[in-house]
Amino acid sequence: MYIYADNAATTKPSQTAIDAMVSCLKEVYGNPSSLHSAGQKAAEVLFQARVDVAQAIGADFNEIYFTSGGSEADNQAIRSAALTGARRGKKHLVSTKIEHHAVLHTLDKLENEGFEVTLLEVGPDGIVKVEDVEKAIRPDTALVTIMYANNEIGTIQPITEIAALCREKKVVFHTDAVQAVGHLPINVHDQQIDMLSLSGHKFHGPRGVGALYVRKGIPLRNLIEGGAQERGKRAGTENLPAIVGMAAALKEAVANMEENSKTVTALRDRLIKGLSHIDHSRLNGDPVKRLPGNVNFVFEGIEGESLLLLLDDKGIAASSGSACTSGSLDPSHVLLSIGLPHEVAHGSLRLSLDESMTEEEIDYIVNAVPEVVAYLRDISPVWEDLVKGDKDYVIQ
Amino acid sequence: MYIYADNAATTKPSQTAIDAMVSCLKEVYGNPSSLHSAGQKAAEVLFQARVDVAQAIGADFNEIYFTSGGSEADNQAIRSAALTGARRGKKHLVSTKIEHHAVLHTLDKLENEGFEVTLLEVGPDGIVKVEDVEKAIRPDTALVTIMYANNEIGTIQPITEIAALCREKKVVFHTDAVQAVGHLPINVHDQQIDMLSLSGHKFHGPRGVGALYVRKGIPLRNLIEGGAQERGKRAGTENLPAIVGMAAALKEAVANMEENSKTVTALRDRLIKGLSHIDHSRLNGDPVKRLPGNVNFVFEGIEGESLLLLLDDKGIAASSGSACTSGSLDPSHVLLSIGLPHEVAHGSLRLSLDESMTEEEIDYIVNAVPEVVAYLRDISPVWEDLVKGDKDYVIQ
Amino acid sequence: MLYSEKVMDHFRNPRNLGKMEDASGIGEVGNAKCGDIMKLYLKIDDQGVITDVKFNTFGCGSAIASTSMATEMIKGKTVQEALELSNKAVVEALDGLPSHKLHCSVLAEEAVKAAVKDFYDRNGIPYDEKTLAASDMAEHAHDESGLL
Amino acid sequence: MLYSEKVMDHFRNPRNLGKMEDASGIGEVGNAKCGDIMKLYLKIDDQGVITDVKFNTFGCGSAIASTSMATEMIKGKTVQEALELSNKAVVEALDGLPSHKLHCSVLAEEAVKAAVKDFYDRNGIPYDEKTLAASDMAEHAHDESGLL
Ligand SMILES: Cc1ncc(COP(=O)(O)O)c(C=O)c1O
Ligand SMILES: Cc1ncc(COP(=O)(O)O)c(C=O)c1O
Repeated sequence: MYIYADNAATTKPSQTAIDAMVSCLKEVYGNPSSLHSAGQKAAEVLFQARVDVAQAIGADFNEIYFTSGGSEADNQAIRSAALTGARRGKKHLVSTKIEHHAVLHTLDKLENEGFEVTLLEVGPDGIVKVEDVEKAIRPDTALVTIMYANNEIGTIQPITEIAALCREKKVVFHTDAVQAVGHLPINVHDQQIDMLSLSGHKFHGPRGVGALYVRKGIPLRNLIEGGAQERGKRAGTENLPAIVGMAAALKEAVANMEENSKTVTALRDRLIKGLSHIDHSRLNGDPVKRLPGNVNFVFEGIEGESLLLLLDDKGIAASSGSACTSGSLDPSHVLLSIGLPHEVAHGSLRLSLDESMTEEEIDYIVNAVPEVVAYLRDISPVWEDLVKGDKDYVIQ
Repeated sequence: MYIYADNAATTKPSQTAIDAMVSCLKEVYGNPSSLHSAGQKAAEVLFQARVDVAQAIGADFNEIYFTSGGSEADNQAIRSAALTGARRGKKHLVSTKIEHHAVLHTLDKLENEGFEVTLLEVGPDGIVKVEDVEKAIRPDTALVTIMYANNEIGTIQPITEIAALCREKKVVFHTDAVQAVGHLPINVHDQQIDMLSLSGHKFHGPRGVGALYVRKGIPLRNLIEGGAQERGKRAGTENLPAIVGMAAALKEAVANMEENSKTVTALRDRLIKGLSHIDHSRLNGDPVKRLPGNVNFVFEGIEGESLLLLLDDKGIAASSGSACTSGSLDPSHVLLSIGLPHEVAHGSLRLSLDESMTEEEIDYIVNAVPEVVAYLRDISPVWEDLVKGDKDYVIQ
Repeated sequence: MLYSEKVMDHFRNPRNLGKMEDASGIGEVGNAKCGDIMKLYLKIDDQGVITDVKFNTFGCGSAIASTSMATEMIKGKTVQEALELSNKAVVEALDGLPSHKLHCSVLAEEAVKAAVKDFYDRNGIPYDEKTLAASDMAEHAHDESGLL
Repeated sequence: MLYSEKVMDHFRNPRNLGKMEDASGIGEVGNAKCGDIMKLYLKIDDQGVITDVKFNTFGCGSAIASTSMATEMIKGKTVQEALELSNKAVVEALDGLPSHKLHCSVLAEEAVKAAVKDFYDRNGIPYDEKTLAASDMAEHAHDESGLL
C-alpha cells in the first residue's frame, strides 16, 4: 500500500488530463503560430483551452495568459505591476509573511531594486486581517498581492474583501491562487480580482504549465521576451499538450468541485480528529477556513524529516515544514509566522488529501502517525527534557 | 496526403518521447523536491534526464538548467550575463541582426535599460564574419551572443571560432542553439561555449521545455524567482514529463545524427535542385553551411502567405518569412539582413524537412511549388509589371 | 482558424479574377514593400452602371479575398453605389477578418475608389475628393512574431 | 535518492540507541532551534576503552544516522582513538551525505568530543582544548526551498 498524501506538493495527473495530453502530442503537433492546417488546428485547440480555463475562474478568454507554472505567473504579475506602478511614482508593495517563495523572493528582488515592501503579519490562525491590509495601503502603493490559500497550513484568506478594498482604493490586486484553483469556487470578475496565478499540477493537471489571469485594462509586462505568443506578453512556443491537459483537468475539477470538496473535507476532518489524540500536538491554521484537503500538525519534541521518512517506510507520502527538508536551518517561514517557536516548528507534518482517498487510508494514517511520533519522542533528548520537567512544553 | 515540411517551427514528438512522457505522467508523479519515495523516485528520473541532456552536448550534469523552452533560456542567459557584466562596469553586448526575437527583444529591453548593443551585419550568405565579431569586442563587452544556426535560412555560424575568440578575449559567449541541437554535432566543452540554449520541440521532443547550459564558473542569475529548483537558479516545480521526453528525444537524435543528417541533407539538396528551376527565384542562405533540413527560397512577384495557404491546400505544410504571416508590414528581419529588398522578401518560402520524409514527398513538393508560383504570378500586378518591363527584376 | 470559410472560399476561388483589355477605369493601390498591391478594372456603361469588374492582387490570403469580395459587391451597381462600399462592409461580407488583416479590406475599398477616380479623370467628370477618400483606416499593427 | 542505503539503514535501524544510567561521560550538542540535538553516553573502563555507547537524537534522518554511525565507530576504541574520529570519516562510513546535511556529521563528531570532555571533567583529567575542537565545520547552507 502506498498512500499519497502530498497533493499540496503536486497531484497525480488524472486520466482525463493524460488522455488530453497524449491525443495532443500525437495529433495536434502543429505550431499554433503556423498558417498551415496543422498549425491552425493547434491554434483552435489552444483557443478552446483558453476558453475553458477562463470559464473555470469566471474570466474572459483574452484575460488568460498561459505560463510555465505558478512561479512564473507570480513573478510576471508582481514584477509587471511593480514596474507599471513605478512609472507612476508608486513604489510600494503590500503582501503577507506567509506567501509562497515565488512571491516573497520576487518581492525581495524588487526591494533590492528600490521598491518598498510591507509584509503583513497573520494571526495565530494563519489569516491576514483585512483592516491590516487597509492600514498598509498608501497613496504610493502599486500592488497588493495576497495568496488565496496557503500551501502549508491551508488557510483561506479573505480575498473577496481584500479585492473589494483594493478596487475601492484603486490599487492593483493580485492573488497567488495556486492552491485554491480547482478546489475552491472562484469568480475573478465577481470577486473583483485584478490578477490571479494558477498552476496545472495542483488540480490533477500536468506540471510545467500555469496561467496568469489579468483583468482587461490592467497593463501586463513581459517576463520572457521574444515571439508574439500570448498576445505578445509571453514568448515561447506554446506548451500545447500541457495546456490542454491543464484545461481538461481544471474543467473536471470545477465540475466535480462540490462533490470532491464534501468528500475531501470529511476525510480531512476525520484525520484531524484522529491526530488530535496525540498529546502535545496542535493543528496549524484555522480549523474551518482551510483548504478541504489540508491537514497540518505540529508534534512537540520531534523533528519533521525523520517523521516523514518513517511514515514513508509505512507507505505514507507526506511533507513537513521542517528546515531539514529544505537544507535550511530555519523551519518554514509560515509556521514561524503563526507564532510557533523554532524548536516546535521543526516538528510539523503536512498531509494533503484528495478525493481518491478512502476512510480506510485515513484510518491507517491515524494509526501510523502516533506510533512514529511515539518512537521519535522516545529517542529524542528534547522530549526527555520535557518529560523530566527540565523544560516546559510549548504545546500543552 | 499531408507533408509536414515545417520542422523548423516545431517537430512531431517521436514515439520514444511520447512513451517516456506517458510513463512519467503515470508512474513518476512525485515532486522531485519531496522526501518521500514518490518524490525521490522523481528526483532520480530528473537526475538521469539531466545527465542525458548534458552528455548530448558534452556538458556536465550540473551545468544544465532546465527551462520552459528556448525563449526562456535565451532571456535568462542574456539578462544574466548582462547584469553580471554591469556589476563590473561592462555594459556592452554584441550580437547579430539575424538572431531570433527571443534574443533581439531581450537585447532591445536591455538597451532601454542602459546597455549598449552592437548588432553585427551578416553577409548575403547569412553568415557573420569572425573578424567582425573581433572588431566589435571592446574592453566593456559583457557578452557576445550569436545563434548556432538560423531558424529561417538555416545558415550555420562559425561558432567554434567565435567561441575561441571570446575565450581569448575573456568575454562570455552565449549561443542560441535551438535549431542546431540534435541536428549538428555539438560539444560545449571542446568548443569553449560558455552558455547555450536549447529547446525540446525542435528535435522531436515536447514543447514547453528547454535547457540552458552554463559553464561551471559563469555566474547565473534567476529570471524566475521562488523555490530552490535547478540549484536555486530557476524556480517552479520541474516539468518532469516534458524533461524526460526531451531527454529521450535528444538521446535518440544524437544517436542517429550521422544517419539522419545524411538522409535529410540528400532530401534537402534534391528539393533545392528541384526548386531552382523556377525562374526569378533564389535560394536564401549559404548552400553548404546550412542545416540539413532547411530550404528557403524567394520567388519574385508573389507574396508568401498566399503561397503557403495554396500549398497547404495541396497538402504541404510550409512557412514563410512574409510579413503577412505575422501581422507586421515588414517582412522577416533575416531576409532583409541578407540584402533582399522588401518587395522580394515578401515572396519567401521555408520548407524544413526531417528524416521521416521520402523522395516521393520531395518530388511532390518540387511539382507543386512551381504550379502555385505560376498561378500567383499570373494574378499578380507586380509580376505583370516585371514581365511588361515596367519594372526590373531583382532576381535575374 | 485564421480565416473564416468565406475568406478561404474567396481566396481559393476568387470571383472576377483577371485583367481587362478595354476597361473604363483602372485603380491600383498598395505597394509591394508592404506586401499588398491590388489592381482593379471596371467596365462602366452609359448609365454609370458597373457591368464588369476584374482584378489582380499581389498579397496575402485576405488581400486576395477582400478584392474578390469587393468586386462581387460592386458588380452591377452604379458608380455612386460603388463609392459607398466601405471596408467594414467588405469585412462583414467576409464574415470577419483577423484584426491585423483589416488593412486588406481598406485597400480593397481604396482600389474601388481609385478605379472610379480613374474613370472620372478619363472622362473629365468632376468629383468631390472627399467621396473618394477611404472610409476608415485600419491600424497597421506592428506585431513581429516572425518565423518560429 | 536523497540518502545512501547506508544512511537509510542507520536511520531505520540505529545502532546503540538508548539511554545509559551509569555513563562515564555524557555529551549533548546542537540545539532544538536548528533542528538537531544529539545526546551521547559513553561507558569507559579503567584502560580508557569505550566499552559501551548509547545515543538519543532529535533531528533529521542524517542526524540520527550520523550519531548511530559514530557510536559504532568508537565502540571498543580507546578514548584517544575516539577523539580522532572526524566528521569526514563519519560521512565516508555512511557512503556520503548530501552537502546541506554535512553539518549532521559535524554534530556527531562534536557529540563524541563533548562526551569525552565530560568524562575528563568528571575525573579531573587534564586535556588540551584543541584536541576537543571539531575537525571541520560544514557550511550552513541557507537554501530555503520551503514547502512546495
Ligand atoms: C533560433 C531559435 N531560438 C529560440 C526559439 C524559441 O524557442 P521556444 O519556442 O522553445 O521558446 C526558436 C524557436 O521557436 C528558435 O528557432
Ligand atoms: C501557493 C503556491 N504558489 C506558487 C507555487 C508555484 O507553482 P509552480 O511550482 O507550478 O511554479 C506553489 C507550488 O509549488 C504554491 O503552492
